[in-house]
Amino acid sequence: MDLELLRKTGAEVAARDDVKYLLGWKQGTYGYRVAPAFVENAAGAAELIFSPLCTANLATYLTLVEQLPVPRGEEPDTRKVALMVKGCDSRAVTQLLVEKGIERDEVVVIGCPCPGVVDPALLAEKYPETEEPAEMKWDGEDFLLIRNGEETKISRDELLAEKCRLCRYPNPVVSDEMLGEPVETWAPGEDKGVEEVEAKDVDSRLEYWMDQFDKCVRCYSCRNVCPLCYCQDCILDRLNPTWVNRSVNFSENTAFNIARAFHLAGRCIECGECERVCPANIPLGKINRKLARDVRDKYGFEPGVDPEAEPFQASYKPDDPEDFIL
Amino acid sequence: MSANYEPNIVAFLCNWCSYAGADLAGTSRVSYPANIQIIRVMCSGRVNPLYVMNALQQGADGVLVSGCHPGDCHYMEGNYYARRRLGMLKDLMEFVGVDPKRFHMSWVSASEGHKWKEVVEKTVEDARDAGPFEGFRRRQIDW
Amino acid sequence: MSAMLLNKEKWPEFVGKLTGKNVWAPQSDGTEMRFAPVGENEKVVLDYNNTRVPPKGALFPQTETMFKFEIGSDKVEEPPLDQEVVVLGLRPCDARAMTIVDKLFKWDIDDPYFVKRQEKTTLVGLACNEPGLNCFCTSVGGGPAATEGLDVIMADLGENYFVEALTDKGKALLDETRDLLEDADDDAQKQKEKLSGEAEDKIKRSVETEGVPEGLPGLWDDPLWPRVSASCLGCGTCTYLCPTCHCFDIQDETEGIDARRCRMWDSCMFSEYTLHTSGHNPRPTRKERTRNRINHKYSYYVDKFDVIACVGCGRCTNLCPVNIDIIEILRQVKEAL
Amino acid sequence: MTEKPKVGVYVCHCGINISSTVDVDAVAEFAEKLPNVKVARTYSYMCSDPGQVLIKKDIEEHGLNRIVVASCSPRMHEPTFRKAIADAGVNPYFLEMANIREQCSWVHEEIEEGTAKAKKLLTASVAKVRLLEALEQKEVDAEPAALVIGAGIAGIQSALDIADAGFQVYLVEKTPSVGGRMAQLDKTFPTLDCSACILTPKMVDAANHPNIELLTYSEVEEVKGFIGNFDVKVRKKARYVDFDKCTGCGDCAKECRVKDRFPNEFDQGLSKRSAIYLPFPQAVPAKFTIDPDNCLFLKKGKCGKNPKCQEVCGTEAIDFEQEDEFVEFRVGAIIVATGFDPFNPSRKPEYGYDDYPNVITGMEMERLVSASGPTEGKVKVFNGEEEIEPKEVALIKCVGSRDESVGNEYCSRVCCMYVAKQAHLIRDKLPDANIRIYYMDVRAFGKGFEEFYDRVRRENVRYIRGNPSEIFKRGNKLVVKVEDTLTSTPLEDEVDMVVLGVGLEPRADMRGVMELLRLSQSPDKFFLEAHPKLRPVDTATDGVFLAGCAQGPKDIPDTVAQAKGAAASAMIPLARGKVPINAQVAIVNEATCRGCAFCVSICPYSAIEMVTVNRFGNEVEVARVNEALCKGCGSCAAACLSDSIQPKSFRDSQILPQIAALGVMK
Repeated sequence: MDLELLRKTGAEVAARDDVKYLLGWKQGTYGYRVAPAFVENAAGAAELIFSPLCTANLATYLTLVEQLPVPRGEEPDTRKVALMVKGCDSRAVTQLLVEKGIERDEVVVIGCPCPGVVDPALLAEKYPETEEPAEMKWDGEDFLLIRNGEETKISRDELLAEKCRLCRYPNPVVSDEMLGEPVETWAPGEDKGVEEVEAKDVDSRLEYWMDQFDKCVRCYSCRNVCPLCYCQDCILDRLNPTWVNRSVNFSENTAFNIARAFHLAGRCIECGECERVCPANIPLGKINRKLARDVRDKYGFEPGVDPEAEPFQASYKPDDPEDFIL
Repeated sequence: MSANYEPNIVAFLCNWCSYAGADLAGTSRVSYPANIQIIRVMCSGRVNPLYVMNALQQGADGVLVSGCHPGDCHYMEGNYYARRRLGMLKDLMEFVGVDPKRFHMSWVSASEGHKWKEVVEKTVEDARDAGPFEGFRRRQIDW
Repeated sequence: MSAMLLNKEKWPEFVGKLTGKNVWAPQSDGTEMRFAPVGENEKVVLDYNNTRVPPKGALFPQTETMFKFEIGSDKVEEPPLDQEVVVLGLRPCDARAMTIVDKLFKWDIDDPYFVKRQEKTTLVGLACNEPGLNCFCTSVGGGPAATEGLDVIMADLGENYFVEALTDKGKALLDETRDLLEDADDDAQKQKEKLSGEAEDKIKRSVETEGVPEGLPGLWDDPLWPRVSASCLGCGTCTYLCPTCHCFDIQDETEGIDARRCRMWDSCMFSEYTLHTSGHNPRPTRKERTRNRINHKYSYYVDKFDVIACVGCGRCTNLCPVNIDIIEILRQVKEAL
Repeated sequence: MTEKPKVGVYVCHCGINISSTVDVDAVAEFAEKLPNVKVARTYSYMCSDPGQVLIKKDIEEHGLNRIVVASCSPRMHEPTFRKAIADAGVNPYFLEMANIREQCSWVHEEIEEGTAKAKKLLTASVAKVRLLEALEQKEVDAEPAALVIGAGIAGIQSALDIADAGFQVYLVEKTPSVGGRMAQLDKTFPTLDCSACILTPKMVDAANHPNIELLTYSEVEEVKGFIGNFDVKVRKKARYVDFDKCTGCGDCAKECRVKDRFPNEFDQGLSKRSAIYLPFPQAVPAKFTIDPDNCLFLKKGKCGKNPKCQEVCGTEAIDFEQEDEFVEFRVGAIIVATGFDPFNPSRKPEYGYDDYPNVITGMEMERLVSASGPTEGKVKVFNGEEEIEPKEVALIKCVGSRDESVGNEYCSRVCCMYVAKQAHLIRDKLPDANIRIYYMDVRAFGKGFEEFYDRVRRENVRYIRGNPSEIFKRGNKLVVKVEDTLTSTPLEDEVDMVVLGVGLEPRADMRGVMELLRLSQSPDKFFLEAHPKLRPVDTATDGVFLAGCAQGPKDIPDTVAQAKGAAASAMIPLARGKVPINAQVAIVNEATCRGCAFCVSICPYSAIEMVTVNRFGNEVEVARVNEALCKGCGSCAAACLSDSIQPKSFRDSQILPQIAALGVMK
């Protein structure tokens, strides 16, 4: 990725009168951290980066940012929000268009063709983090890690995030402007994580997930980070009716996680953010990918690809599978 | 599992076909296991898939959703939506380790009193096979 | 009280002696360490940096049943809370956090749940030899071998653990295991001090707190708040994983006519935390919530209890999904003052 | 906020229907302890007047504001109890019924399990009733017009009655002519009136009535909306003959290049017609139709140099360019009078219908004895070698009726009499023939039926009790193999002709109508009425009524009576000009709606639209329900991720406590 082009484009877009701010990535405060950047003017664009560390899906901010009451006599700020998107992130934008979470003319989408990002946990495990912010680059087929001025070449296979290994849309599916040439797509590998769970018998699967959900602290970061979990008032927070009790225990945690995953059936665009942010390391991606795969294989549907598509959960086909019906 | 374990089944039936079919089973004095409790909804499309999860969490050992045959929905399409949503839910539940025997869906028309009996028998038998649902059953924690 | 040594080979026996009590110790959940009750014959390994979730749950569980009752009757049942608990191997920062939380729970009235649990709990700490990347305990009144809040302090000296009782409760615990311990000599004492000094040197990050408690309220409308909170997801990671955060919610949960009133951790970062029934929210956005979090820790708490409600464990910074870094926020606060 | 719920629970014995399997007293005693329950009582028949009075009195005395009736299915008596509590000043929607009869006492045998289950069902009902909301019954205008589907005698009669009452009627018939099955019959039992003679005047009336728009050779394509306001779309199939220009002279049919080549449906295939045809001489309208499957020009694009019909038509009515047309209109009620199919005896191969030309069906016999039929009323059959006047005639009843092997358990109700009638007609034409009727039972239940049956027997027609097992050929005779069950004698009866008294079956094409109107089938596969006793012409779809054999086999007087009943019912909304709309509609919580419009995509009635609202100065899109269109199915609610759209009386907050109640009580 040409950083100069990125920053130049970013500066142009951020300077536009009809743009409120540009969402991009910037270097974090230490180690491998990358922070979302809210760039409000051309100068701010100087800190933008795009690297294998840019895992965050910025599309979540399109619906996360609060809509405040407009004081009497004032007009609401209707300027556009610009954002940089990887392939997966762009699917979130498309899905939001399908669900009318945003209108197309409310956003400026800057597409970043993405050769795949790293798994940050794996990276930190293999190459311990330093207090100095580190840099990372794509280097041909490999990743190049630069810490404390020292360069380390790391093979792509070693660190590539699972979601990227399985990615089928490395190039943004929606954009107003594309930064650089599209990357060549690759054959998505087998989803071993999902298959491993599927291969277990039903009791072992329950045991596996019991162990996982038992760890859940119900911080709701998985929900909050998800670009498609954007209800103002989540049913899982409600008390009347109570879908899930607030007490934190295996039963309620499981109910919470099932409900969360189910609400994303046919909507999840597999950006993997839920799993990345989980402080309890629950492999949420497996659940979401399992459903996404079933939606794809059994129902021939893929969310976040076609802005004109009927929402999966609000449509049907007369010949939908019904082998499970008595 | 105790030998005289009786599964507790919660069933959601659409008013126009399956509930009427269950009524017909009654009118015809067709006898079937008493383990099943019916909640009447207007259409199988009304059944929020999370009801299934909720029923299991709240003490059901098995759940049944029954609606009109495809094409027969009183509301034209509700059963098609139900089929898609509940099919996905079944996939999800199985993946997290809920025995697929605990959740069934069926099409029972207003004229199928006998089919209703068969569906109930199958549902009860399967839930009996699967045993009491412990899984993520909500229970009073000690303290 | 006198220092002693526990040979590491005797460590399993030491743990075994405590099994009459409910022993909590760091255990791996497969990927991360967390405090959990130790089952019989379970090995306890203290080779860890710190747990993701702090051990505050030992005194302030994430979900606490306050009492059980029956709908439509006067029957109420209170929890016994008579279980003796030993928390093994908690870090000095987390122990210190308990003394900070202690002030709140014993402020106007004593919180019976906290107090009863505290009475029955013995905290056995483990000094840090290898502080974490974002540790800054030394900036907020703690240290890698600080003893505040602990009943026993341990330090890893290689072959042996240095063990020292700090309170009567700690002494009682060591008395029970006296036959496994030997007296520590001066060398051991010196080695322990050396290690803790080295550990302090290894702490790379720090915050400057001088003037912050008094100055923070004056920065109410400072542009730093929207800046540092813009990317916040509004999740509960920073607060749930904070050893000093102590907010809770109270709910009645029912099953038929059986009901229980419980309290569970709550987070000021959640949008509904301050949401009024009317729909009005005095902290309508993540900006106000972030500002509150920092103010509460670094100003209001100081004002009320004369101590910063942050022990510098670094968890919020380590685990924030969007790199909201409390050290960086405090740097900007300081800059703005 | 609504006042605190005070629940009254009423457990019905239903004579011994419930109390024999459910300990009703124990159930009531149990109910008394449930939260918010003030009164719990039992009564022998809750639905009876004293039963209702009991409830009303309690409402008054105890200030009850929620009522649970544990009795039969709500599909049976929900309206009864709604009305009862409304009379006592309680909102009729503050009622919940626990179905402890159809779904409990009638299907379980042990009193322990019946009682335990009744308690659970009741607990769930009490849990829900506390959370119900008061609903308001609203009304919308009804279109003063009706659609009648099918123009046989049932459809014609219904149409005429409604039209005579002054309402517009659209009478839609699939075939080119009205008349239906009755037009094919020769004489009618037991009076022996000529069927055509009594029917044709009505056919003509239907065509000429100023309030009837007759749409023949047409099919209903689409029905949207609801009682009072059905929007109907009808496809008028192309006849390829200009309706206005055709004089019905018939020159075209005579000159058709494929003249008299195709089986004439009206004559049950016993005669042939051309590709351009009039179904039968008295057809209404008397307009010719080109059969596109057989017309050379339509099939191959070529018919000699020029199609002959076109050449000879004096009014230039032939129009090969004609296309299907669509007619759209709105009606307030719909009558389904789509009739039946005669049983196809090919499904009973042992009777050799497909093998022997002298085995014929009752319908074919009707045409054979008809003076206007293919043989001009002469009873003649081809025995495989020659055409003969049969000397030995056997008629077999219950072919395809009361026969589980073909899936029809029901009695077709008309066969006993039409077979008797046909025996009489054969006797008339062949005074010397030996006629016998094989039967299982003789059911001569109608007015004049028994007398007619006696008369036929006196006419030297032998009734032999026995259900033939096989018909085969021996020489030029047919052998009917049967056991005379009165004498236990096996017989091999040699005959010249067999008439199969075929029964009536649901129409093979009924599924289309079912799907259009959301109708159900009863176990016999005919259309299901709303209640077998009390609402025999109504259906589960409000505003849709049944007439004639579409609902089940019946003879002509019963058909006409039911047609008149259906017409009367259909006229209720038309005459009132208003219909109550469903009160249990969906409602949107606009404060939490996120505007995704999933509900809009789902709603089969287009009852939901997105509207822009001002939310504290910001314009946001939210869903809004048109209550007149919403049918309360709740499909929207199940898809709403934020639970912002909920059907009243079936809200999540009302259903989840039901689930909890059923789950907790093991």
